[in-house]
Amino acid sequence: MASSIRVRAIANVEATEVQTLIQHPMDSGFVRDAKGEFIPAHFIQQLTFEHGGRKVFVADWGTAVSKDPYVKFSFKGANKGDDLKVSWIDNKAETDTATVKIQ
Amino acid sequence: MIIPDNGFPATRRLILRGAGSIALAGLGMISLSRAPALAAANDRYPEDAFKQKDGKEAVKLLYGRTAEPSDKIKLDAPEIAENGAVVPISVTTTLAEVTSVSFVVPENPNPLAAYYRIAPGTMPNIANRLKMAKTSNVIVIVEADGKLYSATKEVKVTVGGCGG
Amino acid sequence: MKFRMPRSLSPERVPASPKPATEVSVRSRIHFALAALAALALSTLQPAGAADTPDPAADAKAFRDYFVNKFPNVKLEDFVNGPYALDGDMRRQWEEKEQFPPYEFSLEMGKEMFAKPFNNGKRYADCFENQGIGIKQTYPYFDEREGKVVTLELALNRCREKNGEAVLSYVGDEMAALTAYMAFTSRGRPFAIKVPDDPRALEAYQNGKRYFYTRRGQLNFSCATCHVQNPGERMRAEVLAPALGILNAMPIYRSEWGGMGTISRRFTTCNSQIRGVPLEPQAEEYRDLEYYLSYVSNGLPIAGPGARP
Amino acid sequence: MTTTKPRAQMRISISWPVALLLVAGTASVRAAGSETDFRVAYAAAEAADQQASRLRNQWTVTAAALAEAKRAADKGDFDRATASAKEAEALAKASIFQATNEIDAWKQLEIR
Repeated sequence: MASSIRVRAIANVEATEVQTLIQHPMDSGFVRDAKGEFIPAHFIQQLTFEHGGRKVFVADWGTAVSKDPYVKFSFKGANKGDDLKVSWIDNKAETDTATVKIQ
Repeated sequence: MIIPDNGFPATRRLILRGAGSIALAGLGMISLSRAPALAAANDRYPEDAFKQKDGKEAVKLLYGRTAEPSDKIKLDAPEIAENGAVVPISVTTTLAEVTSVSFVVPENPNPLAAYYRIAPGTMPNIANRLKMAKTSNVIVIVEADGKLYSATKEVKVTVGGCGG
Repeated sequence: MKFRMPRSLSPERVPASPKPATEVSVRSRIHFALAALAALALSTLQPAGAADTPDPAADAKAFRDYFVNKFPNVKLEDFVNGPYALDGDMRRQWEEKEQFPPYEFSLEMGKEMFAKPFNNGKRYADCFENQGIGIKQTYPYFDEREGKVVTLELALNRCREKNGEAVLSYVGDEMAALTAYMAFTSRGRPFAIKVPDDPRALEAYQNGKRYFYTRRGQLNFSCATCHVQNPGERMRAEVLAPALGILNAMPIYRSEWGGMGTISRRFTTCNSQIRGVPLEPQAEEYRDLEYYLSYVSNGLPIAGPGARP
Repeated sequence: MTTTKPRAQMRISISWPVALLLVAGTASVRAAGSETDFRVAYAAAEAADQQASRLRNQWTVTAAALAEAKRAADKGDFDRATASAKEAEALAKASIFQATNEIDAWKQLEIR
């Protein structure tokens, strides 16, 4: 299976800009299916970005984050070629991790 | 697509729909305490805050205090969401020593949408995409130097985001 | 003279599940009455149209001129961006999303599907000119042997059948992903649809045009009602797209669908929104409609896959 | 191009008969309560819907009214079943009229 995580991390002069898109249904638990039953909540709860063994950004999400969630942030202190580790865990304890090179 | 009311009585809805400052005034008295906020102390997922059905209760659970409006926060959100399922919302701030940023949508069944922990060296500029069940204020809360600040903007939603 | 659609007339979103019949029944009566009243209020008697010999080149020019005159501030190639060409607030939301577009996953899936050999070892590439790369702008085309219009979706399924594979649903995610990838390889290339000198081709073109302008469904809307007469107007939250360039960004990721949809999916859902029973996907009418709409957008660049509300 | 105003810019036009038919469909139908009445009404509605199908112009609301008629009949509520069937027939006939009328009327909307 292809990774659920897409990351673009680009080192600029002052900071590294990180954009992430994750393939995930982010079911809120408030939507009914074709049979009228509620689709159980299924959503990413925590998304963590690590650089050099340090957590630079941690996203805690509820059910109101859109399907295939996206987040963008910037951080200082990284260089082109460094590794950036991205991992998530959802409310069903499913997880995924990807490590990308900063460009 | 049916969104249950989740116990939002009309009166409270009216209150929450008020202008940002009013809504935030409702969040309680401004605390002068500089103690670190509750949830920021560790990486534990603040499940209780996310499960809250009331925006101000969620903020209380998350931070143990309330926020004051700040013009040093720039909250960028559309006037009219093209679709409530995907509403691009971003924030930048000139406040120093930011340790967390959270987004609250009071009219959603679970108002707390996202809570971001900002490590030293990480910039308080965040963009994300949120679901909005209906027209609502979007409140961003920035925790900086132990204090809470906020900015608010109303986003009109005519095609709801199917929950969340 | 602008016709603003009364709220009550705006086509329903297609419900994810069939509504309970009682609700449909009550609602239908209400809408019915409103549609009738609106129709009465707006009715005028007009003589029937003029000459009947189709002239595709003249049509395309008139079509383009109409939209260019209606929206003098929109650049011609920007019409392919649909509502985003017409509404600034929506355009900003779209531009933000395009930074990391939601169709990325579908596009990637399409690329993998396209490259993966069939059980017999052949590939999609073997069915198409130039290995299927950069050819979307030539679809649909009129097949003079068959005497019919062939769309890309149809050609993809024929390719599968020829190689012993089961056909894909025309309204499903896989077909959307495949066409997304193929459109992506054609991005920026102008639509180059031909109507060959063949009376059958001209007839197919004319049938597509007729379908486009024919009112149908309980709401008594034609495609043109929304996309010629009212582009840029809001219908509920949506800003209606102009018909010029409307297929250039196909397939599209719609936030409303939470996923990618083909041209077939768009046509059939448009029909149900105006309370008409959709035809089967890739019915001759739909193929002809795609042919007509693509032809009159000749010269405008392929922009698919696209993102829409 | 400069001399003629594109037709599509003109007001939405619809012929009076279509409008009247649309109105006619809203009239409530007083139905007699027998199963025979229902069967007659249902058969007529189905036939009209089939004709609309041949004209490639069925309406979703016709199908919904037919389904509602069937459901009511299954419950033995033939008053309601007959009324729904008659509504379905009126809707189907309106769709037939629409399709027939549009054979020429569509040209009025064309951009020229």
